Parts: sequence; structure tokens; C-alpha cells
Amino acid sequence: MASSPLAHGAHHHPALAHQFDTMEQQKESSTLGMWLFLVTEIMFFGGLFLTYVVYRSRFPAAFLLASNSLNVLLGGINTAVLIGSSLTMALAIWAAQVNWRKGIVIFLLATIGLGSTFLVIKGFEYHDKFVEHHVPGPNFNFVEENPNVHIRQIAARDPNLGRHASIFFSLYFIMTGLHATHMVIGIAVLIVMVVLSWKGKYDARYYNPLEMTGLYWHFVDIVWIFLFPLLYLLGAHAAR
Amino acid sequence: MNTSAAATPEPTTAETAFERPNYLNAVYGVRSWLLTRDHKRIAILYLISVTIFFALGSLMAALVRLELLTPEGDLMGPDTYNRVFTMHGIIMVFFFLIPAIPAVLGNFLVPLMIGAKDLAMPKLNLASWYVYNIGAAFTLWAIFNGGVDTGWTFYTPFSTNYSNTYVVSTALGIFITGFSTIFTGLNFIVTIHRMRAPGLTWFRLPLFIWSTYATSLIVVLGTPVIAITLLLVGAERLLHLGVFDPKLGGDPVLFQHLFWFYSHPAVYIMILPAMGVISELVAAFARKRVFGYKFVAFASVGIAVLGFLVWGHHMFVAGESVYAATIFSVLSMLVAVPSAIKVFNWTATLYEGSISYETPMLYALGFIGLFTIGGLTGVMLATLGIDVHVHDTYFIVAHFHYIMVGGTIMAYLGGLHYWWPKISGKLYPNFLSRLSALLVFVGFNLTFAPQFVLGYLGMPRRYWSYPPEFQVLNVLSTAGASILGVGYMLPLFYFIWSMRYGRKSGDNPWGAVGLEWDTTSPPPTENFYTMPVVTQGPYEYNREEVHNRLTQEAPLG
Amino acid sequence: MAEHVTSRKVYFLVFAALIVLTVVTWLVAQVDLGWANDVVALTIAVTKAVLVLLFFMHVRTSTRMTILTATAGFFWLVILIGLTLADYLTRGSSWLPVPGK
Amino acid sequence: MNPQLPLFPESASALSGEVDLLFSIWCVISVFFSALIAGLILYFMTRYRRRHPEDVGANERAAIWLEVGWSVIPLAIMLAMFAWGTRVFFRIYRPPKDAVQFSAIGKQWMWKVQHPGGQREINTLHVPVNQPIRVTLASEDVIHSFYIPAFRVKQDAVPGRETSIWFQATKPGTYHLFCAEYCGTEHSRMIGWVIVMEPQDYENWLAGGATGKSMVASGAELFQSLACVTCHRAGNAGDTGRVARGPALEGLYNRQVKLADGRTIIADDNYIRESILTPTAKIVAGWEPVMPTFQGQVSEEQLTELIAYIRSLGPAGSAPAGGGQP
Repeated sequence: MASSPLAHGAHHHPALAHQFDTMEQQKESSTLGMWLFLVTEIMFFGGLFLTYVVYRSRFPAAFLLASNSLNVLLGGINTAVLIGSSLTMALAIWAAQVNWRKGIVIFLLATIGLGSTFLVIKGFEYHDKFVEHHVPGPNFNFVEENPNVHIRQIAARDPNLGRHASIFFSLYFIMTGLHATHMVIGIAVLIVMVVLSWKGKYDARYYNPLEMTGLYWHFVDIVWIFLFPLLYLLGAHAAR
Repeated sequence: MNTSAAATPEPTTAETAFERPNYLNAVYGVRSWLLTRDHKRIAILYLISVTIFFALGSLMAALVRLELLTPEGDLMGPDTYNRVFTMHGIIMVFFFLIPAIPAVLGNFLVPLMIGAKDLAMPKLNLASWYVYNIGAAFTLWAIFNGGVDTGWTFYTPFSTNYSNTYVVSTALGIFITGFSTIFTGLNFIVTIHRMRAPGLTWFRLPLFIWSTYATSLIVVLGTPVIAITLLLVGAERLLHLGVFDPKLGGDPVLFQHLFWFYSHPAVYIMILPAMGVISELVAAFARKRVFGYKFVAFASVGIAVLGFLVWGHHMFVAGESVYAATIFSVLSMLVAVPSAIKVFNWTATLYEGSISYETPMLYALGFIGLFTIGGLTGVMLATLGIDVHVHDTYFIVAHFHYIMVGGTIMAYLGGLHYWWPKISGKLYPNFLSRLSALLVFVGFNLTFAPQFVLGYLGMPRRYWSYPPEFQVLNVLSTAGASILGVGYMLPLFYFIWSMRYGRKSGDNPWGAVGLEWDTTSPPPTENFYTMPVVTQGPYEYNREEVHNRLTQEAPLG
Repeated sequence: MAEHVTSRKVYFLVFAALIVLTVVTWLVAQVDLGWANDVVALTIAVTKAVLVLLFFMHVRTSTRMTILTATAGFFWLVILIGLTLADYLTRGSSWLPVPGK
Repeated sequence: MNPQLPLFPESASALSGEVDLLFSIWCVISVFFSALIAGLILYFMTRYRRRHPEDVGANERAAIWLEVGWSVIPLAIMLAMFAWGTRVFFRIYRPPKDAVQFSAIGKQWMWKVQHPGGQREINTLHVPVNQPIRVTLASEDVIHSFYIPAFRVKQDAVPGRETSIWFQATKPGTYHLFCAEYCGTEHSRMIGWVIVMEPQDYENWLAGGATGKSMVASGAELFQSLACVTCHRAGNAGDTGRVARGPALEGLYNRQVKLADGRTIIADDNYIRESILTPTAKIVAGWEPVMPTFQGQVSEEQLTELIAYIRSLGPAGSAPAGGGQP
């Protein structure tokens, strides 16, 4: 992402960094660099997916009931919103490739809008969880105050249900929280991109940073594509 | 690696080397150093930071060894001792051994050895140094406020529920410094793939580049996992998001899986660059191609890949299932094969070579001997029957010190001595440097050989006080540590001394072959006056123009 | 630098496919199929991820090096999960008598 | 060896001899390879030292067979040692049937040892010689590790789980007991002694020492006081007209049990422990999940006693073995 436009000889594109020989070499280098960063992100979230797999295999019942208490509708809407933002991000890059400068700004703003919608919806979900005392910690209370009679029956026989459910909620908050943090970082980068596109920095000959932001954004979308079924749809079939 | 373009503007005699602009005298002032994007200057910045932390870690080691002089802990209380050995572990592992060779020697040499003007992302490289220092600041803040007493392994539930020390700020420090390693690793992979000189195919690359490449693969694939693990520990301590808490049904062994998934490949992050340095030293001072170049190159990549499959051998007695222990044990035997290949190939390189005993070569030969012992004891530990007895004893402490101190630090010092003329354009005093190599070798063996015996006798690790019958061996070990300390002090002094008063070294004092030796010492900011074109494989000593050059310049040794 | 430009139509098609797959996975989740639920949910998620990778992230038209990097990333994730499960699945169950552990 | 400078640990258990042999063979192999490498280096250093400053090394001839040789031979040696090591490992972790049950509970900075007869000791363990002893380990706080160097055995006590180790002392004497997994401030003080005695001395010690009720007897008592017997009755409905509401436990230990969800598992310690604390986890086929939990009502020691009692219940019909093993 060494994109500082160093004036370096007339025939070079202004955005070619001094240590590269051709724009092609610079683009391939930054793409490879970005993909390597995404590999670190895969392993970063991978640790959490491993924890999820291990604990779900140890406490299937508790995970099922805890997942049941999540608002699947909001989760589904969020998934659609995020897929939409991936579309607008891809269209932003398409706009750059066809030299439609205004289009870049439009689609980037759309992506930021959809991303913010996702975070707002996520805020509502967290608020609900907070109100229902499902946030692990001193006042975590999944069993006693739970309106669902079914849960209290099972809890009578399995006192650890509450504790095992708190592990599910810990994982839920860590995974979705980390994902939301990545969304916030993505939106910040997108805002920078909007400003630079507005100034006309990017066109068909040079839109590298846009491509990199796109790769990052699509990756964050893929993480959510896996989070949604694993966290929300796990207990969908169980009786409400 | 002869290069037709080696002709610099005027003949490189020692005197004129300094008048011509080089990366040291190109710009002056603190800003030119703190905001530099030149990989060579960033390497020097790293050299300073890493040396400071090596000194701090060594101080902690000295305190540990002094404490263990007597069976009853009478130098400091048990709490202080626990914090001192923990800080020794954390500083040495995360702030010295992992960054040392890649960030100092790697940063300086990778562009030079592949004929590039700089790394692919110079700004990211500078960011890597700043991120290292920010992480270091958190850890130093924790140390000065009392440090952490969980051991460098942070095992739960002790680190999450039972330790009331600065676990979160130390974990945050390591988390941030992890990113500096990722930035460097990422930079190296992209540079080695995309910015090699024309004609420099993969099998013409020096072996130091192969091993730095393999190390960067491990860094990129492994470091994020310890980042998430430390994040989980922080989340559990601060936000009660208890994932490893046994009272909630959490499993402490799962923490160990996540921790060792990174921490075993991390020991290969520490040893692989050292192996790369040794391949260079052995080739340069035997003036001969490394025996079985392709085998040594692929052995590096093999270690990087197999290194990820063996972490379970740290948990044979930790409650892991018996069958998983068997799987990890056989995989640990496999990962030892590439290391064996390397040792045999280095030894075979010496056959029919023209060997000189300069200081770097003394360090290299010391490395081969000590690494062999370290590797063989490692395979002993991979054998299930023995590990049950010696796990968590001083046998393990001796094993990994033979690899890290006998291996990585010997190679780091050998590499510094070998490329110091290239870095500073100066020579260090010959006798003192050979003395330091000897002191390090003797001091090291006297420190850690007794610990093998202590380990098999059953003295557990991390003990503040121990049964009296272990005292004699511990006193021997402390004596060795003092010799080792002196051995490490010497280079610090004569390197600084040589910057000011050392003889000028000329461009290629050892008469070595390599792209980095084809340019001036110290090299210009853009590394090469005219970009090199590579037509030969590495270490081609047996050629006409090399012979003439050697007779003409009459190099050292 | 006018290398391959994916047309708008393709992007909208991929978007539609992703939305459809989301609805499908939601519907399948309503029915209790036991362990099959997880298999179906994961295959749908993987197909959606591959769609995003190939079209939105242009992996289809990028260099072999990028494809290698992406697959290596996911393969290492499989190593992490696979070998750890090797421990958890063999800790003691009926078909595998475990001595004393 | 003089006591001031021991160089090799005492070998005082049935398996310690084989572990030492395994270790010694590895030492011989290591010395051989180290000497080979060091010798070659020293020889080459003197034979091919540089005589004139401009000398260069000869071009080496590639030797594939050499490369293959020093890959395959070390691998073969390592795999052989792996196989032997694994055999020893499985013997270390497979207790013989007639092993006597001890229990050791790690608590921050002490080992609480309990004999089958109920005697309790802190940081010391009196055991009869030549008798296989199985020590089940549990921890009340952090991870500890039960380590007896003279017997070459070690096993972590992981909180929330029950692990175990066995040994058979072959030489009377006093041996070190260490905690090998770092557990905090007094980690180095969490040590003690294993005192191996002749069987006769052991009996005297047992008689003389604090002979509380045997673990099995106090387990039986608990079985009554906690009203387990109301559901798990010896013999079913036939004799009292009321249908027993829980599966009979006679002869249950180490027997295949078919569960409601189709799995069959072995009723080992962990299964019994889990069924007492979380009954619905593994419900037996054909029985209603009505058993209340005893989580929080039963302490660690009482749990071990209950398990010992259930373990001691012979096949149906025989009177519950009050006495249990010595």
C-alpha cells in the first residue's frame, strides 16, 4: 500500500513508488501484501472458530438454548445488509475501472451507509442482550429470569446450563464484537477512500488502494457469512 | 553471483569508501533516523532496540542464576523470583529472539542480497519498528509497576483468575509487538516474491533469503493465533467473558492448544533465520558452495510447514488424550529430519573447502555443535516415555537454551561479526572478538550442560527454592552464566569502539561472493550504483574473476 | 492497465445468489435434521464465501500466487481445528477405551 | 553417588528401569552423532584449513545417495525410538486391574492425599511396596502436576477434570514428591515425600495412624444420607411393589452402558462423577431424566467417596462390599 505519489521521472505514473520499477510490479506487490494480511486475519478469527467448535461439542444443549435466545430476524437482516455492502464495494471498483469518477464516490458512500446500518442493528441486538442480562459478568442471568419456561425445566436438571450458556454468550460477544471492530476500521478506511476519490486520485490507470479496501471489506463480509449460521441459526429449529 | 554491473564510479580503495555518499552520511540529524524509510537505517534502529531488550533479559537471567545459588531462596522472595523468571522469558522470547535476526540482519540484507533498492513497503517497515516500541512500552510499564508472575506461557486458570499482577498490560504489549513481526514477515514475503534482480531465480537465491522467507511464512500463519489467545485472556480478566474458566465449564487444555499452536512454530521463527546465517557463514569461510543447496533450501520450507503440526508435544502430561499424544509424538520425529539434513549438509560443505578461522566462523562452528546437541535432546523429549519424566524439569530448560542461546544467539553474533564491515565499513579488533567467541562457547556449556543432569534428576522448573542435593550443579551453572555474561559484554564494547576507531574494512574484507558484497561498504542509500544482473548461482567461488580479485585485494584470513 | 473488467451484470447475479443462499440456509435451519443441520449450514456458508472470493475479490482473474495464498490461509485453519479435535475426540468415549486418563 | 552430588535419580518403580533404559539408549545415540559431527568438523578444519589467502574451496560433487542416507537413517532411528517410547507411555497410563485407589487433590500449594481407608495426609504419601497404586488427581484451583521423579511418573491435575496416574514402588525408602506445573507463589513449597514401606510396616502405620472410616464405608453412608438409595435400589420393583426410578448401580463400574441418545459409553469414574453433578448429560436408555443434581451439595472428598462406593458395588445380589480393599 506504498501509494505515496513520489514525483520520480517524467515517464513514470506519479503514484509509482521509488522502489518499484513498473506500476504492474507495484500492483502485484500490494495485492500479495493484502492477501497475506488477510491470511493473518483468517488465522486470527480461526482461533475463535476453534474455541466455538470445541465448546459446542462439549455443551450442545446449552449452546442450542443460548443460540435460541438470539434475534434471528435482526441477524438475517444484517447478513443481507452486509452482502449488499459487498455489492456496492465491488461496484465502486468497477466504477474506477471504467473511469466513472463520480460512480466511485457514490458506491463508496453506499458501502459506508450499509456498513453503518449493520453496526446500528448490531447496537440494537447488544442493547437487547444487555437488557435481558445475557452479557456474561456479575449480573449474567440466563436461567432464573428467562421468560422461556422450557429453559427453566432443563435448568432444574442441569445446574451448569447457566454457566455453559455464559460460555456461548462470551463467544458470541467476542466474535461479533471483534467483527464489529473490523467493520469500524473498514468504515474509517472507506471514508479516507471517499475523500481521495472525491479529489480525483483514482481512475482506470491507478485504483490500487480501492482494490485493497475492497479485499478487506469482502473478507469482513465472509467472516459474517460464517458467523451468522454458527451463532444464530444453531438453535433456530428448537421450540421457542 | 558475479555481476557485470559491479563497476562503481571509481576504484573502491578503503580511504575513498568514506568520502562517497553512503546510507550513513547521506543525511544527518535525529529526524533523518526517526523518519527514515531506508531498510538499512531501520535495521540499525532495530539493532539498538533489540540490544536494549537483550540486556534487560540478560539482567533478569543473572538474577535468576544468583537466586539459584542456594537451595533456600534468600536473594529475593518467591513472588519477586516468579516475576523475574517470567520477565526473563517474555523479554527474551518476544522482544529479542523473535525480532533479532529477521528485523536486524534480515532488514539490512534482504534487499541487498536480492538486488533491490528497498523492501516492497518501506513505510510499513518503519511502522513495524514503531509498533515494536509501542508494544515494548506497555511491557516496560508493566515491569516497572511490578511485572507479571504467570510465566511466559500465561497458562490459565492461573493467568486469568489467580494472578493479581499486570497480565493484561503485558499481554497487550505482546499483542502489539506481534503486529510488528507480522509487518516485517509480510514485507519480506512480498519483497522476495516481487522484487528480485533480473536473472535471480529461486535457486540462485542465497540460503539466508530462503530461511528468512520460510520464517516469514511461519510469522504470517502463526502470530495471529497468539494474538487472539492473549485477547481471550484479556477479555476474561477484564470483561468476565470467561472462555477458559473451569468453573464455567471452560477447559484450560484448550488454552494450551491455542497457545502452543503459535509458540512451537515461534521456536522455528527463532532458529530458522539462524540457520540461514550459518549457511552463509559456512559457505563464505570455507569458500565453497553449500553442499546440497536444494536440500538445505527445501529443508527450511519443510521446517516451516511441519513446524505447525507438532505443538502437542508440549502437552503430553497436561491432560491431552493418549492417542493425540501419540500423533504429535510421531509428527515431532518427522520435523527433526530437515534439521538433521541441514547439520549434515553444513558439515559436508567443509569437505575440501578452504576454511579460515575468523570470528564469524568460530561462532558458526560453535552453532553446529551446540545445535546438534539441542536437536538430539529435543528428539528425546518427543519420545513419549521420557517426556513424562522430564517434562517441566530443568532438562527442558537446558534443551531450549541449547537451541535458543547455543543456536540463535551464536548465529546472531556470528552474523553481526560477518556483516559488521558491510553495515559500518569498519573492522573490529580480531583477538578480542575471537576471545568473545571462545568465552561464549565455554560459558554457555558450563551453564546449561549441568542443567541436563539436574533435569533428569527431577528438579522442576520455575522453583524458587529446591532440595539441597541439587545445589552443586546449580552453583556450576551460575558460574557458567557469569562467564557467558562476560562473553556477551565484549562485542557490545568493541562494536561501538570500532564505529569510531576501527580500521576501515574496504568493500569486501572477507573476499566473499554475494550481491551484498558486490556493492560498497557501507552501501549507498539506493544499495547499488547500477542495478545488478545475476547470471550465476550463489557461492560461486571457483571462478576466474573471483580468483583474480582475491589475489589483488589480499583479504583477511 | 485495463486488465479484465468484470461486468456489472455479474456482480448483480452474484449478489442475488448470495441473498438466495442466505434465505435457503435460514429455511433449512428451521427443520431439525440433527447433525445434518451443521453440514448443510456449512456447505451453504462455504459456497457463499467462494462466490464472494471468486467474483467480488477477483480471485478468478488474479495471479496463481494470490490463489495459493488464499488456499494456504484456509488450509492452515483446517490444521489448527483438525489436530486440536484429534485431542478432543479421542479423550475417552465408548469406541476408544482410554487407559486411566 | 555421594548424597551431595547425585548424578542419576534413584530407580524405585516397576517402570522406572525401562524409562532409564530408553533414556540411556537415546544418550548413546546422541553421543555417537555429536561425536561424529564434532569429529568431522575438527578433522575438516585442520585438513582443509586455508593455507594462502586467495585459496578457494573445490566444487563439490552432488551426492543424492548421501542426502537420502542422512535423512532416512535418522528417521528410521527416531521412529524406532518413537515406537518403544509409545509402548512405555501406554504402560505408564494403563493401570493394572488390582491397583489400589488413592486420591490426591491439588490445592494452592499443598497436596491433600487420601488413602482408600479414608486416612488423610498433607504432602506425604505412605504406600506399601510392590503394590500397584492408582492415584486419581483433581485440583481445586489452578493446574498442578503430581510428579514423583524416583518413579518417573508425572500427571497434571487439571481443575474441572479427573486425571490419574499409577505406579508400583519396588524399593522401600523416602522419595521426593514435587508439583511440576507452575501454580503461583509457593509453587516450590508444594512438595513432599512418598514413603514406601514394607506391607507389615504399612499396616502398623495404618493402624497407628488416623484411621478414619474407609472411603467405601463413608461412601455407603453418603449413599443413604443423600437418599440415592430411594431410586437406585438394590434389586428392582419386584420385592417392594414400587418401581425403582433409577438404574441399578451394582456391577456398573467399567460396564458398557447404552444411553438414551443411542451412544454406548463405559461407566468409568468420569461418567459416574458427571452423572452425579449433571445427571441429564448422559441419560441411560429407558430411564426418565428425573434425577436431581447434587452439584454444590457434594464436596470433592464426598464425591470421591461416593464414586469409591459405587465402584465397590459388586454384581447384583452380592451384599454391597462394606470393607473394600485394604
